[in-house]
Amino acid sequence: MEPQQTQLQAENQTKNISLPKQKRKNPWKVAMRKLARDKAAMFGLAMLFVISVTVILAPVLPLPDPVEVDLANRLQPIGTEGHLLGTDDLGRDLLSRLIWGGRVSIAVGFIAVGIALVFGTILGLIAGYFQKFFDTVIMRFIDILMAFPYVLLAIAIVAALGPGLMNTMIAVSIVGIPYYARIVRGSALMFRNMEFVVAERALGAGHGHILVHHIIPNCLPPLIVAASLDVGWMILAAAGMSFIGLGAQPPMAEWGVMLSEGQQFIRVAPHLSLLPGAAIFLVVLSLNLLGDGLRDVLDPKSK
Amino acid sequence: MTALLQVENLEILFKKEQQYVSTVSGVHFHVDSGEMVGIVGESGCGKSVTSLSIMGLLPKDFSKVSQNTKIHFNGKSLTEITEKEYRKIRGNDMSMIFQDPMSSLNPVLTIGYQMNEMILAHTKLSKKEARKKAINMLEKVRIPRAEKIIDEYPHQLSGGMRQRVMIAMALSCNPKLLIADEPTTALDVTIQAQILNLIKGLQKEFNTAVMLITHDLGVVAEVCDRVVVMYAGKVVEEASVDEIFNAPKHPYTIGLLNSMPSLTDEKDRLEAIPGAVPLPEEMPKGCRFAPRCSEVMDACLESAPEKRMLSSSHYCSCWLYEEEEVG
Amino acid sequence: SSESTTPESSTDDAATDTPTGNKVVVVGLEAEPTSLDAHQLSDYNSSRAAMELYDQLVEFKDESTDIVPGLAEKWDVSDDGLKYTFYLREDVTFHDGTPFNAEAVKFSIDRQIDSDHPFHDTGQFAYADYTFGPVESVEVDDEFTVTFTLNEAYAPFLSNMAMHAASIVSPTAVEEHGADFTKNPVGTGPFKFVSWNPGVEVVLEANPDHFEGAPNVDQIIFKPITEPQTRLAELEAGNMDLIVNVPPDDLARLEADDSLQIIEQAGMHVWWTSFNTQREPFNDVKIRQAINYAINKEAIVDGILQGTGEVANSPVPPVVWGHNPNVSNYEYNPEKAIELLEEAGYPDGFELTYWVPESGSGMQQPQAMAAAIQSDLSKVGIDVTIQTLEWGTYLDKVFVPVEENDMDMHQMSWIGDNGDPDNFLYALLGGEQWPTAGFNSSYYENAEVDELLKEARITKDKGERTEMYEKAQELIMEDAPWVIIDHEMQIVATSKRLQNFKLHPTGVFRFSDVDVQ
Amino acid sequence: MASYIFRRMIGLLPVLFGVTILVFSIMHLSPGDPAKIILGPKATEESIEKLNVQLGLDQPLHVQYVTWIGNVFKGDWGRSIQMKMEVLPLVMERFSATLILTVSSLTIATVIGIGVGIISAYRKYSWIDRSLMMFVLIGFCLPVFWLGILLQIVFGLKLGILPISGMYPAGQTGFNHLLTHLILPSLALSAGAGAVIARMTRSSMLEVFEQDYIRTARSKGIKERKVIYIHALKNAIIPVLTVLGMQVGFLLAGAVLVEMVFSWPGIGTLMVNGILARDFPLVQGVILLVATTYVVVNLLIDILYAILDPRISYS
Amino acid sequence: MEPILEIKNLKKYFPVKQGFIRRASGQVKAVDDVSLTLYEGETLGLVGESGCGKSTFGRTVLQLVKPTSGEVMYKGKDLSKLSFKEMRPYRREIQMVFQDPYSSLNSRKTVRSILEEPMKIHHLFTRKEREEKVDHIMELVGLNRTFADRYPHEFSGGQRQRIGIARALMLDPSLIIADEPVSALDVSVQAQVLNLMQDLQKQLNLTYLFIAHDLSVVKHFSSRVGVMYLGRLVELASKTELYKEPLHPYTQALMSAVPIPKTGIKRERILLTGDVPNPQNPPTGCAFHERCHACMDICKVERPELKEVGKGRVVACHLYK
Ligand SMILES: Nc1ncnc2c1ncn2[C@@H]1O[C@H](COP(=O)(O)OP(=O)(O)OP(=O)(O)O)[C@@H](O)[C@H]1O
Ligand SMILES: Nc1ncnc2c1ncn2[C@@H]1O[C@H](COP(=O)(O)OP(=O)(O)OP(=O)(O)O)[C@@H](O)[C@H]1O
Ligand SMILES: [Mg+2]
Ligand SMILES: [Mg+2]
Repeated sequence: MEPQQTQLQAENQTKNISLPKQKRKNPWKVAMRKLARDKAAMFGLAMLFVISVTVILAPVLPLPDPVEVDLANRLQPIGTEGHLLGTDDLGRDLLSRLIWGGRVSIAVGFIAVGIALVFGTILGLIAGYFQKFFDTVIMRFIDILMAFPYVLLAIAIVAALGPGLMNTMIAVSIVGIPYYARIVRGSALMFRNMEFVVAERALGAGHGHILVHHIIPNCLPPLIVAASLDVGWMILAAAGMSFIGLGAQPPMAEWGVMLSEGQQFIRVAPHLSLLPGAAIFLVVLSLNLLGDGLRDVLDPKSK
Repeated sequence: MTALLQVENLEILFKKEQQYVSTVSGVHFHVDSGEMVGIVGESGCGKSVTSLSIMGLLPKDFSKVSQNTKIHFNGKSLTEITEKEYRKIRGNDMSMIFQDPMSSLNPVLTIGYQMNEMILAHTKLSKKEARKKAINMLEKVRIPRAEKIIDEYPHQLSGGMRQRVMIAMALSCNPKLLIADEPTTALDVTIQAQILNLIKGLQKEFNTAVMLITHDLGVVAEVCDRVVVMYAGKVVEEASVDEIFNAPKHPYTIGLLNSMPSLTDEKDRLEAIPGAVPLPEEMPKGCRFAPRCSEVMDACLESAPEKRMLSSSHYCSCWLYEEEEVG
Repeated sequence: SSESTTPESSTDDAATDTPTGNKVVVVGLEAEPTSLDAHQLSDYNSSRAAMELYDQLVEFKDESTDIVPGLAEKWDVSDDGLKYTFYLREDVTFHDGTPFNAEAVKFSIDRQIDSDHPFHDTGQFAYADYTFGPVESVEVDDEFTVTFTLNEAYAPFLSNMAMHAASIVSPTAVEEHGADFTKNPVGTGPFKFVSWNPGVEVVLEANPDHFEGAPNVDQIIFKPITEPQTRLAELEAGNMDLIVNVPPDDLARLEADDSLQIIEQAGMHVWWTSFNTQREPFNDVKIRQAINYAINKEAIVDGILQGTGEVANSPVPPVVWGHNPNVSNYEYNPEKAIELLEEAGYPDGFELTYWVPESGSGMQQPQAMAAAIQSDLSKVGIDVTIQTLEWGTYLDKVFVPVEENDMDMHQMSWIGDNGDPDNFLYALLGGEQWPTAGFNSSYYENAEVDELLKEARITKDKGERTEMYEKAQELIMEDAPWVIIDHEMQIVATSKRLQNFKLHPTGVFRFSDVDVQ
Repeated sequence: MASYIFRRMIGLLPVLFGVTILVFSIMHLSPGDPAKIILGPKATEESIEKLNVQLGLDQPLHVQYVTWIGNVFKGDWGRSIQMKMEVLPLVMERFSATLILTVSSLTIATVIGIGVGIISAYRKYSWIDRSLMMFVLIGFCLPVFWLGILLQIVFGLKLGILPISGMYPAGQTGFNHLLTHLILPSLALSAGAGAVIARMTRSSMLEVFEQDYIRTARSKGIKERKVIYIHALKNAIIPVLTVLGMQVGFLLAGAVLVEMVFSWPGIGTLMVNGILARDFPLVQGVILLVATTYVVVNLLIDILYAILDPRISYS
Repeated sequence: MEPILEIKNLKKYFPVKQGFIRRASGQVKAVDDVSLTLYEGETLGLVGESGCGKSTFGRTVLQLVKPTSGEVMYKGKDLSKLSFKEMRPYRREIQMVFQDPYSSLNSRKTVRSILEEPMKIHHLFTRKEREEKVDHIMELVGLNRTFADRYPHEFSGGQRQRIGIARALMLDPSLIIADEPVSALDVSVQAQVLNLMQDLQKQLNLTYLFIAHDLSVVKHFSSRVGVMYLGRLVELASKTELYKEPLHPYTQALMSAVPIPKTGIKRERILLTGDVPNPQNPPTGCAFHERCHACMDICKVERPELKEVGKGRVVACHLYK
């Protein structure tokens, strides 16, 4: 026994020399540090931060009332005294509406994605992990949702529940569920057969434990990436609803509504639709940059 | 006579976090016409990147070969020719077989297509003739039903068959040099034996020089004429097969041989080399093997040893043999 | 463009240019017609495309709702007002060559009102009850004489006979096509049906044999273009001769364009916001008046509607006889509103929910107008929550029995059909007309008003009726069951090459006199 | 292969069946009464009731469903409540227009998307890549209805080189007219899908470029063009196909907005108006047709998949 | 020696789905009627070519895949009859070490949480005890305890495999099924890991079922060796006997194919022709007959049963009566 012990120790000591002297890192933190080096992603993050802070601070910013109608001063151009970005067809201050509208639109985007994410993940997990009967039933249901044209699905939902932000949000998030379910199912299918999951089962872990501690955390990265790209899509989809007339309730400012209503003034006052369009673009752009960055850093293959 | 392939002072750098880090450096070796040279070393020691640098296939966006490197092949300086000239050499004068036969063949193209395009690129044969030639080559590597297999897709073949396809393809333009990067690692021993046998036979038949990359010393002993042992991006020893196995000099080579379980001898306990290979960005200052070496001396930690010639065919880079260099 | 002047039958596949000199009018409608069967029309788009295919026994005069002879040369009304006898023209044939006669008239009416009629199930006759409600029977006296018997005296009946539901269709064609008569229409009108390519266009061509003479243009093509900006662009690009529903804010630009002209006509329309007068606190007339004072109607009309409407002073539009020009609407006076609110016991204002459709026939710009009203009311301390509903759902919610109604305030509009004041006052404000019996969705009830309106329905003399209606309007304005905002102007934009085009108060287009350069 | 297709087609039936139940329930359970909408605010109680009987809407829901689905199998898709025509011919006629638009948009989106994706992937991280990706992102962000109107004003009105709306000039037909009328709506519709395809192609190409077989191909000394277009693209296209399948769904749906903007006589406006008017038979018919198209297209894509990727066995 | 594990007629057939409406139409006999006994404290090596069913065998023993039929008697209890829940206590005693040191560790967990997980799953010990235990075992397998808060990707392959072994040791098992634990490692690291496993066996009195495809590794490591071919056990013997005189032609061929890192040895090579047959469609008779140099007529039709040819030595070949 003696010589073996020393041998072991000798190997241990050399281990210390050869092992890189790195600080302990959480893979998420490592990813975040890598992200910090990605200029485009940082730009996206910064822009998102600025936009978020601005819209969050809307109540304390010195802005005119976004719903105050002033028919005498309608359709003022950009740079008008007292209305930095001009006014809309009811004489409401555009800057103020853009900022207040951002609160709504960004919330719609994130919440809709959140709903889709949660339900899609649950469905996908059950289908992918438990397979068999669950898989068949859930995936059929997902197929049905996907085969149902999304605009029509959303219109129908909104028509049924009544127009309004809440329902638009529900509609677009239901539209998003199949995509998340598919992503998660794919990951769950893959991970359930990975050796580390088999190892867990060999250790006696139950399904719940494996799902919560192993499958879900590993499914997250592709989901986060998909979700970051989808927030923009959801805002746009909600805008599409507004175009058909099924979006948010006036006089609430919301970028989609502003864009689609402003579209009617495209000839006389193009800034009415250009500005909310640009705002949506900025958010989508920054989320895309961030999402692309996230994809790179969360991909284990990337360096 | 000059060697068919002469690699001098090869240094390969990889971009890591905006900086180039040298992963392989100061590598010298040569391959003569018709000989089979084994390159051995543990995973990550730079065998593959060395062969890729010879083929000119290193990923361009994040790796490069240093300016001082000289690679002469068949009278040409490969570091100086254009990409177009290189293309003419690749596949024609020198070709390569890769480790994993599944991922190295394009899954969506037929065997025939993948073989033909190479033959067509380098010869003046018509499509029909190229196909004939491909079938001929497949028969040479003893693939049954070659006429049929040629129209099949890689996934329809077993690992051993795929590797034989790779060999047939690599040899179809009668190259002067064949680089085989771990051609049998992914295969079962029984298949490995078939493939090695095949390579050896074909090498004799076509008088091709072969650079056989492997981490299995047993394979080297079976088929090679000469061996180059690499450790952490450096050549530590270079010798004929007999010398390596009967009179290994470098402590790393010795350690490697000792740590192998043997089919012929009975060992109670394996003599493992302690520790692990250092990462490229954390290479020790002196001899790269020093931290794991049982014979480590002060000099080893100070500076890297030079290449010493121990006999006409035996070179070693180790401070132990400082005095022994011959002529 | 030159293309639009060189059309050809749309069934012809070759895209070669056809002979020039054809006079073609291309009309940009807001939406696709849903039917070309006169009896099934229920919206402007369809009736604008379809009505030139048909004639009625009597017709509205150009630019007014006065009645003039049509397919009937003359008519008698019995003294009790229950029997209407029409003497028909004898020189009229349908487009399919079959003769027009009393049988065709009876067929056209019975098809709609008699559920045992063999062709009753060839369509949905939305206006049948409305138009022929009091009709007991239609009798063929001889080949060219037909008598309508009513079950009660109903003064506006003759006006109804000029409405689209009273159009005379070819019985042969209905028999032939059955339910598909809707896309194979045959009438006697100044234009004949050529083709209807759903979603693309409806093509009509001149009927040279029309009893009033052949029209000047050869073809009319109606194209549905949903997007106002697209419609506008098509007009400006010269691809269209006439477009409807011009966005108000683009009017100024169009007016400045030499090649275009704007044609306006006050319509039989009224837009209002309705209180639930049976509900707290709107059962208090002071509250209703206060809200009326608080809303700046001029600003809405000038600002949002850009003059595409005129501020209303009464529920009855000025183009309809019986309109009382002397009543006055509540002027914008927030101070007065606050005073009234205080008097009513709401010095700090209150909260209310305002129901708004997302869009809807005649609703103009419901959401923008709602936002303006909301903003106005907030200035007098009334906190308004807007609830938007999609039109279908909205209608479901508005027209319910009073006990099911939970709306404080909602928007509504009305487009008159027969040009009779009864069609506005009795239908919308009569105490017997509470939903679901009628359309009095403010549940307004005033015994005196009801007396006047009922009396006017059976009075034959137009002068007497006028007086009654004028009195009723005074009472109604005083009670303020509505906030009456405006009467929409019908506005179309046309290219200058289109000549003699005049809008009719009923909103239907007439192309008989139209010519193109 | 044939049995594979047959089996897949059988597999579609439950999906379509589910779609019919879904659309039927959504339509019938949502508030709003077709009779009231058709007859307008001026309708009386009796006439509404009469119409409901005439339309069969007084029956219990399950009876209505069974009747409807039974008739659908018999080829009788009912008569549109709003348009008063038979649903099947009406929807078929209009759907063919949508199909023309969708197919041409898909073609544009695919050609441009894949082209851009390849260039971007090949020149990854270069300024070309970055600007192309930015361009693609803008395409992704532009709402179709807004882009559509912009295109109309610029190309139709200001430059006057392309028709503004519709499928043909008033009163005419012909293939040449169709082509010119198709350009703007197709462009507007293809922007989003093209963007998605470009991004997908790029990332798929990047992944494929890392594969061993690309290195093998290069080691053979063949032309770089062949490496990209044959070895890389043929593999990279496979995941793009999946996206393509999904895009068909988005295009079919997005067509609604484009059709409204361009007065394209497709099912879009028919559909929206149908929903708003609670035109049950029409909406049910349209959705059934669209869903069928979607699943059939995806079946075709699966078959294409099997053709392109020999590893997929369809036994 | 006491038998710790007795496996009787173990079978695992995987259905192969194909055909109309995806009915199971064929099967892969991944493990086909394998019987063997493991004695306490010994190491039984199992070799065979890729796809011959070694891993499936190991997993079936552990009930990670349910056997099609057969018994797995662990200390007298038939594991194959137990439910997922009932199996849990046994999972403490039988552990597994996996082939791939990369995919068998969850890359999102620290070494400490990977090692604590088995105890948490079985609700053992207090927090502090768990930490102590982790430190202890890490030391045992030669990992510096300061590494405990790192993530798997920060370790080399050999170190990861040590983590895998440490995880298997956390619950003081008596039997470890090691599924090719060193195949993915370089020779020098392989030697380290093999030494470690050897030492642990002596210290902790472990029993190993050691799966490998490298004959020299098995020879070095095991006391008895079983050879599998296409789901079946074809030969089982003590190490010394087997390597001195392999009986089955397949074992002979396998052995002669192993390259030996020595020059000047002249060996009689038995070069097998052809590849491993498709397990979905194995040859009739003896599954090896198509590649066998000693193939007889009977081999093509009749499958040879396992026969005892010496004490504790069995072989399935018609050559031996
Ligand atoms: N694509 C790459 N990016 C970054 N570094 C690389 C890349 N390829 C190789 N390297 C570096 O080069 C070194 C040598 O790698 P190489 O693949 O040549 O090793 P090898 O000897 O072939 O090992 P193996 O036996 O595992 O194939 C590695 O340590 C690695 O760090
Ligand atoms: N879950 C499964 N479903 C279907 N077939 C399977 C499954 N797992 C394994 N097989 C099949 O069973 C056979 C034996 O596989 P197994 O993994 O046990 O082989 P192995 O001897 O461990 O091979 P290797 O050396 O490659 O690990 C193979 O043909 C394999 O394809
Ligand atoms: Mg390598
Ligand atoms: Mg295995």
